[in-house]
Amino acid sequence: MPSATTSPSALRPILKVLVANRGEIAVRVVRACHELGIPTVAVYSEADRAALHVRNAGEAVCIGPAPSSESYLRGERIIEAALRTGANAIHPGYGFLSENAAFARMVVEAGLVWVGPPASAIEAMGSKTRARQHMVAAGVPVVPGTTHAIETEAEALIIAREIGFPVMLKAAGGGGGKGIRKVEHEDEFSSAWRSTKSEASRSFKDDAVYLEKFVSNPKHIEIQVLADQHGTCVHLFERDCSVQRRNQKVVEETPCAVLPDATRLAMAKVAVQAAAAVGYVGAGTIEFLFSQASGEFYFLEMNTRLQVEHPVTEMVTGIDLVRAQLRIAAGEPLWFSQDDLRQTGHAIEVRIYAEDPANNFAPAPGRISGLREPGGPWVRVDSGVYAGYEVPIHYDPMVAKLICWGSTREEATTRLIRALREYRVRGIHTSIPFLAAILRDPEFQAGNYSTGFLTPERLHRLTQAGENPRIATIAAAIARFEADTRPARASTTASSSSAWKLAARPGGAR
Amino acid sequence: MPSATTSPSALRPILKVLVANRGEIAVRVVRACHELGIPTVAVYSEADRAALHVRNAGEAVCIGPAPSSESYLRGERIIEAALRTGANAIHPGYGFLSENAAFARMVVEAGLVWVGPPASAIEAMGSKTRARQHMVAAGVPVVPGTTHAIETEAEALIIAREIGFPVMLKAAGGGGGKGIRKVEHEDEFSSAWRSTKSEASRSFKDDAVYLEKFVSNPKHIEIQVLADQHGTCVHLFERDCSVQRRNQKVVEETPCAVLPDATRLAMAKVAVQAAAAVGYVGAGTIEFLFSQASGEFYFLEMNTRLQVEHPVTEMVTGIDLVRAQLRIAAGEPLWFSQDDLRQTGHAIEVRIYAEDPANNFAPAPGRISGLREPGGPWVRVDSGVYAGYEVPIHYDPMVAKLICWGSTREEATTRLIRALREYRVRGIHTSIPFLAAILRDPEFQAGNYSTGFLTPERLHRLTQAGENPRIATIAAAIARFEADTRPARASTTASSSSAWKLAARPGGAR
Amino acid sequence: MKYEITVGDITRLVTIEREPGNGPISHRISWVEVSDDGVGEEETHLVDLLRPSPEAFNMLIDGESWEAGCTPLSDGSGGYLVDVVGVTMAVGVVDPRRKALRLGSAHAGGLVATQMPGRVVRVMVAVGEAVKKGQPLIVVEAMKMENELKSPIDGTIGEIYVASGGTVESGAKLLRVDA
Amino acid sequence: MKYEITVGDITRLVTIEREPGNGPISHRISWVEVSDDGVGEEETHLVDLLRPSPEAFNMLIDGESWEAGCTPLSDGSGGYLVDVVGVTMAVGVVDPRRKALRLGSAHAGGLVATQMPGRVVRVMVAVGEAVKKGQPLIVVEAMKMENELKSPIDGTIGEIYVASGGTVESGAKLLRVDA
Repeated sequence: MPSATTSPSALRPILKVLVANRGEIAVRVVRACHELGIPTVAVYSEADRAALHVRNAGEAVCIGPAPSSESYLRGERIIEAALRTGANAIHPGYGFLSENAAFARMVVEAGLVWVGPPASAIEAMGSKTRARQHMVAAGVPVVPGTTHAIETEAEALIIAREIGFPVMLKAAGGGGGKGIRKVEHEDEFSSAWRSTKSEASRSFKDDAVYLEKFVSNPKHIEIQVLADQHGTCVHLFERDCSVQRRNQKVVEETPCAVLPDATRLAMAKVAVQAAAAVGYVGAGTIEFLFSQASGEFYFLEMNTRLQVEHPVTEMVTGIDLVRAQLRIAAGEPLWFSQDDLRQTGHAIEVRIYAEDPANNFAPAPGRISGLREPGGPWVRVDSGVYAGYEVPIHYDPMVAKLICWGSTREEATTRLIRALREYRVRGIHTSIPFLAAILRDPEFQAGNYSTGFLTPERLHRLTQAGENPRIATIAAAIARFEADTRPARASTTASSSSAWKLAARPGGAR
Repeated sequence: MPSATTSPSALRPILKVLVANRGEIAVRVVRACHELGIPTVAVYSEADRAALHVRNAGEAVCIGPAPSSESYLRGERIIEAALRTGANAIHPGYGFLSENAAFARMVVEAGLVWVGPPASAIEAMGSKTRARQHMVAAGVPVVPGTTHAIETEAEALIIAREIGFPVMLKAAGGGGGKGIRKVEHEDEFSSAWRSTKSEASRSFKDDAVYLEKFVSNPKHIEIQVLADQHGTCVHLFERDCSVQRRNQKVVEETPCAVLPDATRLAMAKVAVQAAAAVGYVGAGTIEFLFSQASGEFYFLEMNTRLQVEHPVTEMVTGIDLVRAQLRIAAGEPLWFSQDDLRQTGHAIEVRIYAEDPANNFAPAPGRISGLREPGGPWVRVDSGVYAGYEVPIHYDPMVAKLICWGSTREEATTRLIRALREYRVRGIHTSIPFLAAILRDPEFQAGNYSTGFLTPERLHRLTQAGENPRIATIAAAIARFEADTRPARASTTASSSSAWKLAARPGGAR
Repeated sequence: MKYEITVGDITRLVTIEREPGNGPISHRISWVEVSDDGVGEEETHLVDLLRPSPEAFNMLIDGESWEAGCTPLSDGSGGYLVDVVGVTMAVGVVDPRRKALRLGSAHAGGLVATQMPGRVVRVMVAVGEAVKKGQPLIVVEAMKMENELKSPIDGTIGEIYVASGGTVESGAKLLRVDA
Repeated sequence: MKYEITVGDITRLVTIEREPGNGPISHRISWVEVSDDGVGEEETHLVDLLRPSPEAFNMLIDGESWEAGCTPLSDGSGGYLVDVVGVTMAVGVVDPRRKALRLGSAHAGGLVATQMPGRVVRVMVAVGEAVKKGQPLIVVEAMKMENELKSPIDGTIGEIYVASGGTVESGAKLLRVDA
């Protein structure tokens, strides 16, 4: 079996990159390639002809119908498209096939460069139980619990009693916040066991379940690493991703406001150890739970790909992670050392979703009738949409990410609030007001929030904020009135009220 | 006469800021205020109701007809608008009244905070001859020549002979690249003298002219300074603004690629000296000529305001200069020291004008029929326009600034080229292709270009580049064909070709 | 013109007129709030309107600069999806004359409609089947999330307008429960 | 349809058709280049068109993704201001049938028009005045820059369409010089 790094010492120039993804991350990768002077090929489903990544890439190939299972998850079609267009490398982005070891292997076997870690590293970290075994062997602290899947409910209950309730039941093949269940008391155990098993079987086609101690009110802290094909691995410090809803990250920032320097260093050291233990290459992330109460941290899992929240690390370190992925995949040794890396200032990212926070976060696909993205200093928009774009029903509802940098955490926060105030996504509901409310929350501003930050009460409060019925009434009244009294016409220029008035008079149009 | 810094030690909170400007800089200032939680008031001429700064500000006051002389230059109306709306501070931006000492004085006398240097400092630097006298007294190196206006042509000719040709004739009251004439030989002297005199009299209402030695092929290097009301002054390193056309800056970058560290430090020290010599407060810039041949540098002039190119300094130092101006104006002492400041990475700015480079840079006002601004990592857009906006004929043709940061100069350059490639300003001509051609020029990429970079030959070459007649032919053919064969209708969604085809069939529209 | 405008639980009776003359003011708007407690104080606003694009309403309201986006609601009710400083609200706009007309012909049954476009995953009932209020009837999926729609009343399934696997637009009727 | 399309000094005789069938290709375009040396080789391109907005033409041309903006030229000639990767070009588009029609009625005099909107600063001649080719006739200002327009021919001022101080649109006729 050929390894993903067949000839680690030889440079292998990347001539053209096929981006096996869609949305903002495909746009992000296309941008990095163009900055390196590398031509790009987009792939798209039949529902995505109008997607931004197709507009931005140099070439585009349709790979199948709308459902991901018939397009973005079809590895063989993607490889065929690369071979046909002369692309000699594939960047998988995140999600879809990015953590699929079989696909990584197919890419390499087709003679293409895989912009990602070796298939063996993906496999080592792909199963949560196997990852725990690797980490224990490498001396990395893991949450107390089992390192193997548990066979029977009875056995599981015995272990749960030993560890002590509450415990977490987790699907070994899970990820993305799915296949996880907290069990508070022994009398809930039986039903939780069965539903976790069945969800694991349904979602991951693998009903293996293991057990961990529940760490109360932890922070979710993760360490970004970069490893080249020549055995050098560095870390790029931490990200605090503790603002979560349904185990999905909502706001990410770096540095963590309350992490002691010694813990940061210890965590980073362990992360580099963990990556080395599986022969990691490229950009990866080691996730930890950090208990503010005890000061201890535990390995949670490793994401063997680029993360959604990679921009905040870029903003404080000055390292372009996608450019780094491409250079590493081409065989270049890392061009900086650990000592060259610094955290400068503070960066925060928010994820903008097409969803209605005031209506229990119901998905809100539809046509974006108008769009104005914020600009100015230290405001970064990684967007996958544009004015006139119809957000499709088939895929993840994230439409864009907004990232702000500031010389201090307070500066980054106030800048992000300003940028959200400028951001106009019209015609659909978005999470923008919810995100602005989080940033204004005193407990968020204090920085010591845990993954329990979004309690039902706070969620309710933060999703109901910010309406301005008075202005909405005036705008709707004018819109209706103009539609009822004016002949329909396309706007040809920014029309001021005086132009309106002239137009209303006979022969008065200029 | 009250000083602009009546009580230097007392904090004077800024409650609401009136922005006495338009275009991108007014938008920039509004953003900084909103990040500080300070409400804003825009002022606008009758031609500017639709301008972006009016849309972005919290309140807006019309101050007169389109010509600047009847609106943006009417100090008394601006002060009246501030008093009426309860603004207690005025930020002048750049241009217009920003370097008008009389206006600065009026603002302070009206009891308002002037976000700028004391009127006395503006006056000291406002006349080029007076500035030269101040600088000579402060031990700052100036270009050899006179420090006073010269009375007669005969006297001037004697001095010119002493200094040696070529010499520069300069209007004492000049600025912005106007009122400057190079005299190569003695036989051109008489006509140059008379035309400089008459231009000075016409443009600056002051026919005083002085004389400087011509420094051949210099770089234009400037040092950014920040001074608080408590006697502390720091510099924020240099900017290289040597890419100029008709004495107007086109591309600005920092650091300068070829400036020796020792010279950078010497220049910065002299800049702080120069600012101190005139009791400077706020953000200011000392411009120098730097001779690569001799390694010497000379004071050119001081701009007693924010500069167009301030963003590149912000990107490499992390200091928000507009935020700093506001905090300094409120009486805060500087919250960092010289030792805290570092240049990190590299930043380049290009100025995007509504003009036609291929047609001798003819101004190109008109309606922007479509606009897509670039995004992604380390791309900053400071724009004054939006899709549908009609660029007016009355004001400066700059529509936006594009700034990119990179960890190296090469990374910043390639990123900027990528961002320019993404930038779509439709319906008018812009300088975008010219700017991209400059960035691709090998001599620009070498970094040691001088103010003579844009020779007529290079200008010709760089303004004719990049056309793609094949794609333009296809697009125009489709546009004409669709207009000739389809019933006119407003687009309601991104329409793919298959939707078009359905629409073409009877009853086929979905 | 007069409109009844509803934002959340606030309903206002609004009068809007175009402002005559050559000044910057384009519209004059006044309203009273109506509630179970009766009618509130009247308030009036003068607006200088600019439409930078068809969906964008930039308004200088008594000197303050506000911007709202107004996109017609897909249910054809005449209302708008309005966004103000990032917050998007469904705003009901009813012409009182038309309202009187509509009430006369309104259907009394329990219509079940979808608030979002998506794909019908499962129809769990058949025409003629008796259902209880709150009983799950149909599942619509959008963006990888399944949404279960429940019966608004006790009754019998009168009609089913969609089939499993079909896609539906926002506001589409799915089925009707007869009381 | 057939069009004569001119970009810079290149003129092409273009044939464009809508592509039948249900595939992604929407248009088939072929052309020959015409010059004083005769007619060049024919080339053909297949295009999958998407219009994300009325002025934006996103085209997959033989698999390559290109985007151009097309805004009708203000002179009403049927041509477009086309931008491709930031470069904006005036592209002439002529329907050969209409061209024949137009040539018959074209005016032979020396018309002076402005290429940009602006304000007329000075009119330096009067009707009936004799002028030389290259003589400055009128000054138009836009964006703080003055632009002097010169006589295209030797002749006499036939008519002046504008007055000092007036504003003019792009493409507006300013005056006519008769030979």
